[in-house]
Amino acid sequence: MADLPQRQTDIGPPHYMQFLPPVAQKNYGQWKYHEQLSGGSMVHVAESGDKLWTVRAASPRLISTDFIRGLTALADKYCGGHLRFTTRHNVEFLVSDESNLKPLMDELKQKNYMVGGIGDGISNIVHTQGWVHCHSAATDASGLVKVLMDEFADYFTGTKTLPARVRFAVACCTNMCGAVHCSDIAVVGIHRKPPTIVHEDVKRACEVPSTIGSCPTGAISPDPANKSVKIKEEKCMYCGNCYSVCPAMPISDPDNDGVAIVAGGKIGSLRSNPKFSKLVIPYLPNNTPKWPEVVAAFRTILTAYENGARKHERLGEWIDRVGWEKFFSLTGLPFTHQHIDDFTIARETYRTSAAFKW
Amino acid sequence: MADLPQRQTDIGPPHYMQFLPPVAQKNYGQWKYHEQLSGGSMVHVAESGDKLWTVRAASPRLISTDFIRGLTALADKYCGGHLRFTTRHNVEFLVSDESNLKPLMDELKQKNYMVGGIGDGISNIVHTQGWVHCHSAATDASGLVKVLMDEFADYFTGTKTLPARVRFAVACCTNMCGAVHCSDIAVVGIHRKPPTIVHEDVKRACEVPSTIGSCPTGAISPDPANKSVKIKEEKCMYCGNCYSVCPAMPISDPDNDGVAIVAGGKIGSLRSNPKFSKLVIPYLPNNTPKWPEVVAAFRTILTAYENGARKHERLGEWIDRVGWEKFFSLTGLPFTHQHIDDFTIARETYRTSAAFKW
Amino acid sequence: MSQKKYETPLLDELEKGPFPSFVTEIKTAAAKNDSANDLLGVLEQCYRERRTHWKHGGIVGVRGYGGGVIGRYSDVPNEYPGVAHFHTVRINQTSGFFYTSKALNDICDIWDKYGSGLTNLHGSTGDLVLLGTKTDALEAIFAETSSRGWDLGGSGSAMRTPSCCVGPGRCEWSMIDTLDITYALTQEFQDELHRPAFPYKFKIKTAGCGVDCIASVARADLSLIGTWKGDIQIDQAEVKNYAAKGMNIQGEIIDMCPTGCMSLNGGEIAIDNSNCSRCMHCIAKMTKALRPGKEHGATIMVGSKAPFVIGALLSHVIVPFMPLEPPYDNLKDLIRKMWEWWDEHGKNRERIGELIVRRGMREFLEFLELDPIPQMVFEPRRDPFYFWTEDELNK
Amino acid sequence: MSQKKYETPLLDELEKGPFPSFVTEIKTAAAKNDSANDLLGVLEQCYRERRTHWKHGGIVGVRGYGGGVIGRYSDVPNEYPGVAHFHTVRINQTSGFFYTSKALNDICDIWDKYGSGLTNLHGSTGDLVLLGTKTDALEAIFAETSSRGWDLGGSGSAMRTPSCCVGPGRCEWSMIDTLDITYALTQEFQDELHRPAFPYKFKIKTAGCGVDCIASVARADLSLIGTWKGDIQIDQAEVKNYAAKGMNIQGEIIDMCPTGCMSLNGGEIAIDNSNCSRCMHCIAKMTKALRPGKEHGATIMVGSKAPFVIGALLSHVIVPFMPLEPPYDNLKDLIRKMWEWWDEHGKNRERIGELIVRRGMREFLEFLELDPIPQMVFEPRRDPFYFWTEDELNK
Ligand code: SRM
Ligand code: SRM
Ligand code: SRM
Ligand code: SRM
Ligand code: SF4
Ligand code: SF4
Ligand code: SF4
Ligand code: SF4
Ligand code: SF4
Ligand code: SF4
Ligand code: SF4
Ligand code: SF4
Repeated sequence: MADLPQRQTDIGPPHYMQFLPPVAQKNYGQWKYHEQLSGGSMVHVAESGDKLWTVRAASPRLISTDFIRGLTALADKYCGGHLRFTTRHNVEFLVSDESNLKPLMDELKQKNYMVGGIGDGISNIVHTQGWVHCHSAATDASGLVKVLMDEFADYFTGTKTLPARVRFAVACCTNMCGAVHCSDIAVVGIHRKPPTIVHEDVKRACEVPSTIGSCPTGAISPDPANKSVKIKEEKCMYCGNCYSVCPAMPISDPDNDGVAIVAGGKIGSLRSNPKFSKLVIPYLPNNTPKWPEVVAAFRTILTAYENGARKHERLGEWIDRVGWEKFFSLTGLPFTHQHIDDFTIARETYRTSAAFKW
Repeated sequence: MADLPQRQTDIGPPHYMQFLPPVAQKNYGQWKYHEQLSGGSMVHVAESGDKLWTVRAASPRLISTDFIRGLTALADKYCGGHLRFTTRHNVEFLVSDESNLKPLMDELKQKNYMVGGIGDGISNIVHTQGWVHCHSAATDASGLVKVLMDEFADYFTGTKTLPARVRFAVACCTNMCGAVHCSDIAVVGIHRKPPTIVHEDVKRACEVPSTIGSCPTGAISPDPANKSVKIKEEKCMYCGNCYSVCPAMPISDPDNDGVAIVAGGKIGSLRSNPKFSKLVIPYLPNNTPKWPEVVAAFRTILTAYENGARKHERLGEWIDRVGWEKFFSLTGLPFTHQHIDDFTIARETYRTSAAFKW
Repeated sequence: MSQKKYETPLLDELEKGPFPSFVTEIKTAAAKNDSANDLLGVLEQCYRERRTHWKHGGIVGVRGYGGGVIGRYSDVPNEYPGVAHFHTVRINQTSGFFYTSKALNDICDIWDKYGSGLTNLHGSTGDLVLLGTKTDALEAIFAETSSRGWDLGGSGSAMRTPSCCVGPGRCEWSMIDTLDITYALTQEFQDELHRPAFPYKFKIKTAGCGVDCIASVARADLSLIGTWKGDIQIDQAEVKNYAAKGMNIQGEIIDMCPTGCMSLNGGEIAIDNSNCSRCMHCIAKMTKALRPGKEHGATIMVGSKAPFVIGALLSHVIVPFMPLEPPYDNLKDLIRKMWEWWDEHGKNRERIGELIVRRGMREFLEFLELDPIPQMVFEPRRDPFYFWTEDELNK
Repeated sequence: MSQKKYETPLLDELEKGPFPSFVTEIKTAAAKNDSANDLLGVLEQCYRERRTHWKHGGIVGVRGYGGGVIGRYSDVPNEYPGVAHFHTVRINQTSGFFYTSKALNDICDIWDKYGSGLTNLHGSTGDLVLLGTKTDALEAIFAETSSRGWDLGGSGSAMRTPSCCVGPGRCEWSMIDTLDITYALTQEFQDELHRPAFPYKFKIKTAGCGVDCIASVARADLSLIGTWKGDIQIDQAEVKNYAAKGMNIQGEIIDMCPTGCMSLNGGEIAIDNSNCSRCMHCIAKMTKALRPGKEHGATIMVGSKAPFVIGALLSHVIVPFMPLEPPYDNLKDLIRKMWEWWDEHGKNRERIGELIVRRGMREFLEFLELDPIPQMVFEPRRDPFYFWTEDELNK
């Protein structure tokens, strides 16, 4: 490796300013308003009157260098080489010259890019590694994203709209790298059996105190005889956190792993405070490659929302307005023991009021 | 005691029906509506058209047999001997004959009874024993009730009204026998120093495991040397529960005992769910006999409510609408570390939103 | 009776002002009773020193009962011998606190004879509290009262004296017979009331509707709250009357309906009953125009209590709707089962609400054979951590 | 290159449909890269068996750094030797994810040479993720990227790569310079980013306004959210334009304002700014007519994270308003102090939000020398259990 260039350390990322299109550099922080032009395009207008057009297209996030080169070629052709990615993994072409807008969109269409993701619909899905790269995964992420985005493509492209944004997320285990906990509708991979303990490996590979400390329910205790740990199985709710900390406690079990669906979360402070997502379906199987049950569940929830919500009302706001009891009756989703919280703030979820709907 | 009548056991209370006025027996469960006639009188009208008038008067609850005989004499004179007490310790004269209504009210007035407590004002105060009868008391109850009801008498009699009912309560220690935890405004007696441990007495009088178990913060541990317990003082928040369980741990300290003021609770399900009261003033001294600081604090809170609330809006509903940050600025009450929860559900009270008022 | 004469400058301040004075009451009793007189003395001292002068109660009571009397001793018995013992006797009040003059006078007579002449009408659990007597008077008091048809209330780790709102006795909204339910439960569970055998206290309060004038949702281990099924009954003529009399129906009623299920069209109220949460606001404010639907029953809630040890709790729904007709066997069975579970798992001084929080609702519901339904919670759990049984996995 | 040819009937299903296919991407990379090809193989097996085939990562990295690379090994290395090692390299993305074609093409060239040719744009923390390489390629990748001006992002118990919304780069509502703050903090804390020395990870996300397009409030130990003081600026002519274009201003804006502080009078909007909570709803929906007030700064919030161990947390307010101007010393000092407290008290694998919950907000605020104010909580505590210091008692 003698021909390698001189490494540098602690330089941090390159300065952002050089990547902004000139019009954005000039009007930096001086934007006045924007207008949505279509499901996948918008224009931002500066105080100066200057304009910057954005065309957004879907990316599966897990992309090849060829895919990237395809994007940069388009950026070179229409955007002076300027493009960005969004916080939801979409790509945005930053167009400074209006005359490039239509040709860009035409070429995107012709090349089968999926243009959209702007406005009140369904944008790309925040997600995670899954079976592509993570040892912890109870499900795959990319596959779920693919089947969900296919199903709801019309809401991405703008062919159909919704009362407000509906944000999906997927996390392949309860570590929740895909920010499921505040999403309108989301999937999270779960296990349903306690881990097995490979005692010889615990001895070798695991630090006993942090393994014990990792268990949210205190199910793990030392097993001095084996120089290992033991699990009180009736206290284990299969979260897999011990496995994160101690590789000698594998928990994966294809027949019982699967996903849960949560819903009703949001992030922004508009109208109502940020909200956690809540459990709506405790388990659906990993029915690969297309998770039809998951797709159907999303459809059910989305349809109920679409029919019930007022304009600008996020999914969780709609549910809060009509009540969770109504959500379950409108969607027909079964309510089970798993729905009733028994974790740290459980009692705050108990219905301490006689006012509820039948 | 040979001349005592034959005792009976497990007979339970006398049957209620015999105590109801005949018109209430006849129209039992067949009431149609009621009308408030004044701050202290109302009429209930049955489906049959029959009417039952009620005149309500204040009682200090801690009353002598002579006081009771005074009431029964009036009931005999105007109500065929029928009277009742309310869940807030007021007395109600149950008038079946309209012609008795005015004479009764006149006589009550002439005898200086305080008639009122009906409608949107301040009714009597749910309260407790205090120094009159309880070993646990960090303050007195009857005295606080007296000075508060004197101060707000006009809101009892109906001379003044409020946007909605405002319910006061007083509890002389954190056992909270006076149901402070869901009151519009309430007082609760508190300590501010850890208990002392009288080791010899612990040995004799206390069960160590339940003493340890009584501590909400886990501050107590065994002290085997002394056959007693010890307290980790920095974990003690002076609740006195250990003293309830173990008399050998006295906690009373006149210079540091006093009261806290809580507000914003409610019980009924009307409009909004039942709500807990929240801490608004962490400490006021036991400035006997008149607790002027407490009275002033109630006045401050009540005035802010009166000025700010909409009709039918309870104090806690008003606060929830304007926000607690606004409550503190409107009342000018200081906000301290004590206000920020650090107990079991603390984190649910943290403001997890950037939307708040300056 | 030659009494010590106490100067009470501090307490005297509390005889001024419009509200009837407890000090005056103590003085009234003191005029004929040494105990009451010594109470005055010790109370003045308490006000002076800003601290209590009572000691922890010892266990005192009447033969065959484990509760009903709160033992209380002074820590300065030599100075105030009249309150050296100063126990309270809890008399089980009547349902809805209805009395006749005769009944109360009887009790006054007994109490003047054997006690301090001071009472609380009522204790905050609901008992008729006779305040201050000596250990050796207890049997006499019990004989006198019980022979006249009265019994003791609860104390200690027992069922406590149940209480209720005025209900059908005088209220148009009562959808259950609060007075009768309270009476029936009290009678049914006499043993549980009088002989403490539970992990801790157990309180029952019954409210005829969600207005909850007995504070059941906040102060009872078992809260029974009347409610209805079916449509709210509307008398449109009366709606118009309210408007004619100046009520701002839109602002006061429609806009304050928490579910937004009401509307006002041409002066008439329309209600989307499927979205009504039966909060009672509109009915309470327009009693002549609106009445609950016709099918009546109760929402059964459990677990409220004061803050110790894990923080105050409100009761939560476990049965959204239970028809309640005499002899209330459905309710009694449910209560017995609750107790069975609590008895088995509850630690000493652990209320049932705390036990449910500790062990989770699932076990409790399964024991009661109640299916989980969304009405039991405000919202489902947030964190995806939960249990599965072998059964659930295999199906 | 003579590759093993994998049959992927299950994955092939995921090449159908309108959304771009990650399977197609893997296949594209596989055409020229053995690792990508073996990834295809093992992934098909995962889909067949419905389980992962990765093992816990060992510690791998580049010289002098403690993070930035996630080690990953296959549990079936013999069948898929190309993914026996399959580490990811986290490249610190640019502020706001702005790139030029040239910059990205450079990275692609390097990655084609040393890695699988597969990437994630971006990881959900924000890094530009290069997906799949071998241990012995790491130094080369680092030399190639760093010499071109790129650096690694964070992993392990370190500050993680900060990220932000597009902010002033393209958004009219950004009240802080999200891009610059993110850049400045990343530069300032290079050591904390590259050499894990904290109890656990620490994430920073900066949003220009309460809309929070970077999900800062939910996914960052430190959430910086732009906001304003002063009155919302109203352009009444534009208000009328919105109405003219058919917007139902009353229903969509006024009635949806959570504080009820807006009104519409004669087609003009009036706002009682003292009651506005700056939620951003009206401004976002009427961008031409309404603009934030003129004094800008950030609300500083701490503590959000995923569910382990005590349940998911959202960030909570600790400084309601902090002006943020370069060089951001006020913010940097605050961050350092936070870390100091967390370092001192945090257990292994305890996030700062969990530590605050465990030890209570008081200690944290006192350490930061922040006075308690009501804006820090939704509501004050309910149970009257709290501490006093000697100081407080004596005054
Ligand atoms: C590009 C992006 C920022 C970035 O730095 O990458 C962005 C850009 C804009 N957002 Fe956003 N938001 C972006 C992620 C988010 C997120 C974060 C997320 O989804 O994880 C949120 C929070 C969602 C939540 O609350 O759960 C978000 C909630 C909003 C909202 C609030 C919607 C609501 O009413 O609740 C607005 C305001 C609106 O549209 O009225 C908004 C508005 C906007 C505006 C109009 C701001 C502006 O004036 O430029 C931008 C274009 C809107 C659009 O996409 O329709 N953006 N926006 C992100 C695009 C992601 C994507 O590819 O879809
Ligand atoms: C007599 C009593 C029941 C009893 O069995 O003793 C009673 C009786 C009535 N209540 Fe009550 N309430 C009584 C305690 C309560 C309580 C319990 C408490 O205060 O601890 C509450 C719950 C308070 C709370 O939510 O914190 C209570 C909340 C109400 C309300 C709801 C007010 C609201 O809008 O939030 C109404 C309905 C109304 O007035 O619109 C109501 C209405 C009524 C009506 C009108 C019911 C009726 O049609 O007969 C009765 C006369 C009203 C009045 O006093 O103005 N009553 N009422 C209690 C009188 C106590 C007293 O002496 O003041
Ligand atoms: C007399 C009464 C207060 C009053 O002046 O009205 C009262 C008085 C006492 N209560 Fe109470 N409680 C009384 C109603 C309540 C209530 C209100 C209610 O029942 O609606 C509560 C709150 C609701 C609840 O049960 O949680 C209440 C919660 C407590 C507690 C806390 C229990 C808990 O689980 O947190 C204790 C402590 C204990 O049990 O050791 C307690 C203990 C006590 C003791 C026995 C003191 C002790 O620690 O041993 C007090 C005896 C005082 C005395 O010397 O007379 N008292 N107690 C009330 C009973 C009268 C009656 O029978 O009608
Ligand atoms: C790559 C990435 C997912 C993705 O596909 O985008 C990821 C991948 C992993 N995360 Fe994550 N996390 C990623 C963003 C997140 C996020 C989201 C965020 O940062 O906004 C979260 C939730 C927010 C949070 O921090 O709480 C997240 C919460 C976790 C947790 C739980 C931490 C906790 O305190 O509860 C773990 C467990 C751990 O730290 O051991 C974890 C652990 C992991 C590990 C290292 C697995 C492990 O247990 O060792 C994963 C490595 C997968 C792999 O082989 O590549 N990851 N992780 C994201 C980082 C890419 C990047 O640098 O841009
Ligand atoms: S969510 Fe779990 S399985 Fe998925 S990438 Fe994160 S740690 Fe791995
Ligand atoms: S899987 Fe979760 S609950 Fe079960 S033992 Fe491991 S850490 Fe504990
Ligand atoms: S609140 Fe405390 S001091 Fe007052 S009566 Fe109850 S136990 Fe005694
Ligand atoms: S006073 Fe309360 S906190 Fe202090 S030791 Fe006793 S029980 Fe524990
Ligand atoms: S709770 Fe309901 S039924 Fe009972 S008195 Fe109050 S309003 Fe009437
Ligand atoms: S009872 Fe309550 S929810 Fe039902 S219509 Fe009336 S106000 Fe609305
Ligand atoms: S968070 Fe606010 S400033 Fe940042 S992109 Fe979103 S709307 Fe614009
Ligand atoms: S920012 Fe929110 S609170 Fe303020 S006026 Fe607009 S909608 Fe109302």
